[in-house]
Amino acid sequence: MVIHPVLLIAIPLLFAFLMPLLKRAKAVTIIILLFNTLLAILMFHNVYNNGPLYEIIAFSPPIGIYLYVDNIAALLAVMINLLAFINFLSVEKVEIKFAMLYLLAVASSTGIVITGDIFNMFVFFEIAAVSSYALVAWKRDKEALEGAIKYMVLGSIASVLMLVGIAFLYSEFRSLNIYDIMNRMDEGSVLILLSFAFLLTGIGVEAEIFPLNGWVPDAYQGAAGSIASLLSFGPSKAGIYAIARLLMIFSWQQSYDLALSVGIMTLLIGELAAFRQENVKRMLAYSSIGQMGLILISLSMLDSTDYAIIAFFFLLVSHAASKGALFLLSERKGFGSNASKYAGIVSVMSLIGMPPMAGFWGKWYIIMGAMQMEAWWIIAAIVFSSVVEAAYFARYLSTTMQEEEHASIIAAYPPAIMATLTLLLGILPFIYKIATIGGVING
Amino acid sequence: MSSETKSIPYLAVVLLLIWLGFVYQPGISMQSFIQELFVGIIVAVAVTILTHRHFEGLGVAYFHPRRVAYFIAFFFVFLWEMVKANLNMARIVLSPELPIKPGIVKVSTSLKQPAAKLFLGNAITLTPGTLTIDYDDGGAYIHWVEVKDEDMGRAGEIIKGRFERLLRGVFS
Amino acid sequence: MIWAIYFAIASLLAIGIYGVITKKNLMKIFISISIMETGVNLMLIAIGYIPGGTAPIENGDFTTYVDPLPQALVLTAIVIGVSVLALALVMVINYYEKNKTLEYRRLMKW
Amino acid sequence: MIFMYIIMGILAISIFLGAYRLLKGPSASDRAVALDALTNITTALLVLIAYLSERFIYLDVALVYAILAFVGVIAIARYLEGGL
Amino acid sequence: MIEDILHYIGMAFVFVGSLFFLLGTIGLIRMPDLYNRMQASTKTTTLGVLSFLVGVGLMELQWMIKLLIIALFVVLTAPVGASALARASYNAGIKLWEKSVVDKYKEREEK
Amino acid sequence: MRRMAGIVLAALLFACIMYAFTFVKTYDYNSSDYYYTDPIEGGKVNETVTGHYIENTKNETGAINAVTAIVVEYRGFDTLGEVTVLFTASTGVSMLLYSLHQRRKRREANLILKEGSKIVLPFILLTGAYIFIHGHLTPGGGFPGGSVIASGFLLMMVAYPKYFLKESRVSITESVAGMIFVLIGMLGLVFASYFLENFLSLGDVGRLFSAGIIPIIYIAIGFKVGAELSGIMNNLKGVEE
Amino acid sequence: MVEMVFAVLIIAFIFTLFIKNNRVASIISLVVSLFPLAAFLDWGREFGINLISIGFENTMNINMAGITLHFSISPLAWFFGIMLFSLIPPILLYSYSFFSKNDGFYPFMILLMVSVMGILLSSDFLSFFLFWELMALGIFIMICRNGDRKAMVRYLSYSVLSGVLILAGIALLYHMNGTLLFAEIMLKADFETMVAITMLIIGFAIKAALMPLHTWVPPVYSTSDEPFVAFLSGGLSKIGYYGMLLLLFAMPGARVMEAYINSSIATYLLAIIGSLTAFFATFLAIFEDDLRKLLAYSSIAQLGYIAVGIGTGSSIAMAGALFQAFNHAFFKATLFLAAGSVAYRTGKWKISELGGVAYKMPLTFMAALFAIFALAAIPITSGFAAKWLLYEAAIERRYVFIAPIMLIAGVGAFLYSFRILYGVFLGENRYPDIKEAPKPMVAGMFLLVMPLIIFLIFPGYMLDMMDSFLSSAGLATISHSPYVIHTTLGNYNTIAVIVGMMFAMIPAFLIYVLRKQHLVDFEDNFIGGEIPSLYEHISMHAAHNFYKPLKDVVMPYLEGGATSIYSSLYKVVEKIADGARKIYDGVVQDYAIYVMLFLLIIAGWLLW
Ligand code: NA
Ligand code: NA
Repeated sequence: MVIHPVLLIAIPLLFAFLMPLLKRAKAVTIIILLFNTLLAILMFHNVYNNGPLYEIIAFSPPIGIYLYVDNIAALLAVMINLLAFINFLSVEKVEIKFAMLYLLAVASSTGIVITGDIFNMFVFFEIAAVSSYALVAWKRDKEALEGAIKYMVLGSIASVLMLVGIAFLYSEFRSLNIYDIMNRMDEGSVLILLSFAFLLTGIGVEAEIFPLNGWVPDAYQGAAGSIASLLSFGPSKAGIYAIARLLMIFSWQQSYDLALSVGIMTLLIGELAAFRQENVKRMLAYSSIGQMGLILISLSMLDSTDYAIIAFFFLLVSHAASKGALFLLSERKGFGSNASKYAGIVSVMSLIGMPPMAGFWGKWYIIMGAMQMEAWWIIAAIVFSSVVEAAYFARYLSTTMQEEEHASIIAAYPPAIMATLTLLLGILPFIYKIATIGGVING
Repeated sequence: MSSETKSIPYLAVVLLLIWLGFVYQPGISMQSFIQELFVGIIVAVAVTILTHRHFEGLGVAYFHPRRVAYFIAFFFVFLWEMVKANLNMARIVLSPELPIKPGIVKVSTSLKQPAAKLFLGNAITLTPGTLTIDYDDGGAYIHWVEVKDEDMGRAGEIIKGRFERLLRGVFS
Repeated sequence: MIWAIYFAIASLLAIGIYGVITKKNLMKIFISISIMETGVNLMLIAIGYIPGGTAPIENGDFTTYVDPLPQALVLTAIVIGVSVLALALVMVINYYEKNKTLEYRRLMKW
Repeated sequence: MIFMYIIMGILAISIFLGAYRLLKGPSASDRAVALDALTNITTALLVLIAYLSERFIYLDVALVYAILAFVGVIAIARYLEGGL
Repeated sequence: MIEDILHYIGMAFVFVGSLFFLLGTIGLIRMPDLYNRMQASTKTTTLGVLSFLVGVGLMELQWMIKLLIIALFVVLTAPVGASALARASYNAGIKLWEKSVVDKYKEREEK
Repeated sequence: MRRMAGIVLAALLFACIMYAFTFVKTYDYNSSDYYYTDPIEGGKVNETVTGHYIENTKNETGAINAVTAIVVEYRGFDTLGEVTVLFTASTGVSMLLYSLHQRRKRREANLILKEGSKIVLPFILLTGAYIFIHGHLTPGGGFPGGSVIASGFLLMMVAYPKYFLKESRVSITESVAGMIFVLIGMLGLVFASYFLENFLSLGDVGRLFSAGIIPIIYIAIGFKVGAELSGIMNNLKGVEE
Repeated sequence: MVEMVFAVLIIAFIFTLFIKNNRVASIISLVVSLFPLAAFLDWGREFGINLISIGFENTMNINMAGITLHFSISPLAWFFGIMLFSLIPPILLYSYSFFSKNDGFYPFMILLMVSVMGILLSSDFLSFFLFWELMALGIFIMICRNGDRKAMVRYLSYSVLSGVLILAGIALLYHMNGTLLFAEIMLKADFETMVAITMLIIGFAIKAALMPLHTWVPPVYSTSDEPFVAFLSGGLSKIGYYGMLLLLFAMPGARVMEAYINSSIATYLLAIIGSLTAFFATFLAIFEDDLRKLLAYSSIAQLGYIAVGIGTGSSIAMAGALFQAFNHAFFKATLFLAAGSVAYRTGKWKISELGGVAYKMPLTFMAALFAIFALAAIPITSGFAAKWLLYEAAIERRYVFIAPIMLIAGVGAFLYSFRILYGVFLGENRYPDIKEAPKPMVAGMFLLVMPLIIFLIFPGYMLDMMDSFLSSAGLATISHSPYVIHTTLGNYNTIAVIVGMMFAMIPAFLIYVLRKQHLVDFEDNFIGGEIPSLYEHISMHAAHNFYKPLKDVVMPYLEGGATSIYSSLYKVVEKIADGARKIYDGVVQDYAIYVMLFLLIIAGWLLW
């Protein structure tokens, strides 16, 4: 069966354009997201069995643009669309414009992940950013506006920096295709080094890495729960994947060292900032920053150990699903129903890294990798941050467990489904197979 | 069908002519021209449909040779006045003592149609030394670099010159 | 000549970032960002410039064209910049409605 | 060719003078007036560039520029008098 | 032959046009108040554009039609812009030069 | 303090950019330094990307304007994204202004402006249409064309305090134009093999009816951009009472 | 068959999640809890103890693509399995009356059973860790049920610290050995192994509540449900020691370890820490007014003895440690359940508010009395046998520091036991209207007392149960008959001890019979010349400020203990955290500055 990854982007765009005519925003969006999820799963199946998938758009690369889907990209596409689908179920009153922006954010996040062209990636970043700005401001109150404006200022600076990076890169290679550039990359000339710096800074803002993430707490605090959730599994994850691609292009030891130190800083500062935070969404936002640091650490080990990619996958997926659930829950003061309690505890446990949730495998493989690299400070940082994480999440659970604010069924179940996903990712056998790119892990 | 409504086809025709002016380019082939003409008709009609309602009430009537003749006369008179006045302005600007005596005067007009008022006002504006600021029911307020007369009637004579008469011919 | 343009580019970027950092008025911040965007668009054009080249529109006589790709990119970048600016404007209007000021103030406490 | 340099020189001086008023003001209206004058000069400059590069199609640029400049000046004017 | 003559006439037009620009911008600097500056600049530069466009059209005859269209547009819009700007400035509170002799518009405002 | 930081950082950025420019090499698109490698097949190819555009635009896309060919064909996907950014912003604008009911008094314009804009409007719209219809032949295209059209409506909105566009019409235009863009892309998938591939005949290069899907897409973009920008302005102006 | 037990438990877990009725859930879980017990009893034949014969398989492998989890029974696991799984049915029986509705207690008890069984059966580190953390999760959810912030925060922080340390230790061992199977890991006496072992032991010590890692215990024990605390204190806390024993004595390379143990200060350190834990926790217990916190400190103290045994490392010590573990499991569970019964009827936890409960709840009192005797190691109980072995081991090794400290702690245990006995059950009869606890609760408590009695009379059976572990660990077994334990320092003869100590029962009996004479005047209730103030006059209670003079002497030294060290550490972390939080000052211009700084710094660094 022929899979066209481009449909993952084209279909949501088409229906986002058509939404004002179709009117039935909720039904249409749900159907599209479901369709996309299924398509992504098929695509993953295809990629898994037959190797990376190329889709040429209009002209073969690097003359034209193409989409390049490997294992992880396919998985991310599945993740983004599936979570977007589940998350959307929790939105009770869907306005047409909301649905449009939502679809655009999802499609562009998918686009960032699967495109093989650096400028095309930039364009998708802009769609993701602009739709996120609008979505963050959705509540239209003071907090929402402030968050959105901060996001917007930093996002716009980021896009300028990204473009400067692309310009330098282009002037050096006269090509925009990521894999063409990668093939021709050798020693870093001044322009290439600067291009890396600019691209990393630009994408880093979207990927929420320290110290580029000033917008994160405010935007997450201002946004509605479902939007914060979307941001945490959509654009930000696509951003961190873009950084992974960046490290693949500029794969010098220097870049990995940089990623490692930035990752550790992000981890520690995010967790510490969350530690003293009373506002739930803000705390979750800081915690997201910390998790992003962890993911970045896993990326920094890509070159040194086979575990890194597995750790990356698990951390990414587990954080996406569990943080999504927690942001949805953050709309209410307390858990109220059992489903929500379950969702809350499972998600928190996954973030802290307790087995059998998916988050555990992330920490497991990252520690394994660190051992292999004999990088003790990574382990020290993880130990410290885990304890801090546990402390504030326990505090969080202790307040939310007590409050009995009941939600409608629509709002109660999506987080539970996400939590189940986290759990299933941790315990279902086939997941390991997917994640294990090379060889048997356990003796 | 009022005379106003009759002007609608003329709008389309004028637009088509402008279109042809746009698409004409050095060495254009016949086939290309036919294609352009075809598309031009569509565009002109579409734009006319979109904008004709703004033309109703403007006072632009259909093309009568007399009106066209008046318009051409107006145009050349206007050009002449413009060049003349510009030279005058050059004199003022370049003379060291800056011989000006500015002020805002009011000028009445017998023109009724908005389009006629517009053309009058524009003509006045474009002839340097005078600048139409506003219209009200009684007439136009004009900023004048060298106020030669503050009286409404006499100032009007100086400023409007031959424009008003010619425009009355165009818009009658 | 090209160095004058380079100078302009670097200046635009520097002025823009200076504005973002020092201005308190939100509108000015976004205008500063627009200035940066202008700088980077100019940069793309400058990088695509080939001495003696003209617009890459075929007309038979010329043999040297400038690099068309950056121009296409700039087109995209301009539209994106305009879009973001429009949205920013609306945000600022909303901000003004809510806070009755254009001065950026920190509202959220930590 | 010398002729063209002269023309360009005159235009440059004009633009310089206009820019001076644009920057100096003192009122917003002064700046708007300076801008209006500058757009006229720029339109001419675009036509000149088209002529110098012998590209007929560049004239479209001047056309579009003239339109956008006009609308821009009107918008500024209306903003100044509180008509927006 | 005729083309050459037209070419030189065109050059003259272009030259005159650019002189008008210069004139206009000098007026912009020299004139004492906004309204007088407008008098000097807007319209002189408009005439400058017209002259310039016609001049280029004479130098490159095949371009004439499009240039005339542009010129038509400029002629139509420049006074509108000037008028709008003048009134806006007046409404925005820009005073006439203190040596102005009369202000009928103000009297109308006071009515 | 912040001012100091601003100066220092701006100066450093300036220095950084200027330093970078000293390394920018003059580009020669025939030089083998810039020969690309095929990302799918692998291996070096004996041409540069730019060289390919310059050499083949006409026979591959039917467009004279290489920029247009890149914008609509070679990198049409970017353009779809670009249109989407604008669309997203316009959606965001209308969403955010939905709650703001500005009923402040606006000063009427003078007669000259009012009547003048009525007369200029058709001319501007015509120009806009000309620009986006001839995108493959001239430096114009969907974006400038659309902007010109929007500027026409902006003129009316500015001249008349009570002039509003009908929200529904704007939105339908946007939707249909966007749909056409995506559907043409998909038809490429159906009738040829790639998304956005030119599945129509290229025709006689240089004529209006040539370059296959390029003018169609550019017209769609023109409408879309025009509608979106007009819609943004309409929304910025306030809500129709 | 192992699969079946797991399957039954998991099905029961899911099933009980959805049952609201307490009694049904209780019965289901009670029945289900017999399965693992039966399995463990059955596996006794592997180690020479034929109790029942069903024929359970005792190995299992779970294959998940790329990863295999290995399970099999080992002598050590068997011992702990018998101990833990015989605790559970009585506790569940008790719960039948204790709870009024099923709001999560039963399913998570079953989940804890799953995790315990998984931990005990796992024979590779991955499965060990998975189930270890499942246990941590189960405990956390149990704590969540009551939602006490302090308990949750402390428990989860410690638990995660423990988990991550263990994880790191495992990863290090894996890194050095290339395998996770217990049977294939060779422990070497090199630096990295020591680091790994240290990390693992710290991780285990947190669960075992060794000082100074014990501070999570008091809030957790004092705020959770009694049946759960009974299992937590009696059962789950031993899993930490299971881990230590597994690591130090049950892995290949244990010879190396043994040599290491005999020479190095590291394990001696464990013994010292254990004895200090016993010492300090005992004092904390003496002065504690909250019954549950008293029991919590008591647990910490008693668990310290086990650490002494492991740290000492000789076979007698090991036997003593295991014996102590077994005893503690049952008497502490009984005490928590008894405390639960008292609170069930009176609603009070403060010793100063309780008194005379024994008169209306004689059966509860009987059970508690026996448990208290075991706790205080009064020689007529099995508790004495265990401690005797430990003293002997310490003396044999000439641990001149540890032995006296343990003795002092033993006296201390007697002191706080007396407070429970006197303050709660005897003394002024403050609750004349209460009834005896419901029958299932009483039955549960008595079932828990049973093993204490059995091993009082037949300590040899206990040693039988340990023999295979001791020999598999390369330690000499201890020669014994059912009644007599032969050691180098002498013989321990139960019959003689019991007969001899029968006389000690007489005073206790007298206290009970002559209770009315014990309604003392408050003037009589001071020791050491402390003059009670006028306020104390009003609410004077026989057990109020019982050991005040002692407290005044000791407390100043205790106050600078672990808790305050942690709280100052916590303050430091808080300061740093505030610093981190201040980076996000909410000013967008500052954020822009950060972005530019980042850009320029990395650009500079890259270009350098
Ligand atoms: Na103008
Ligand atoms: Na174009």
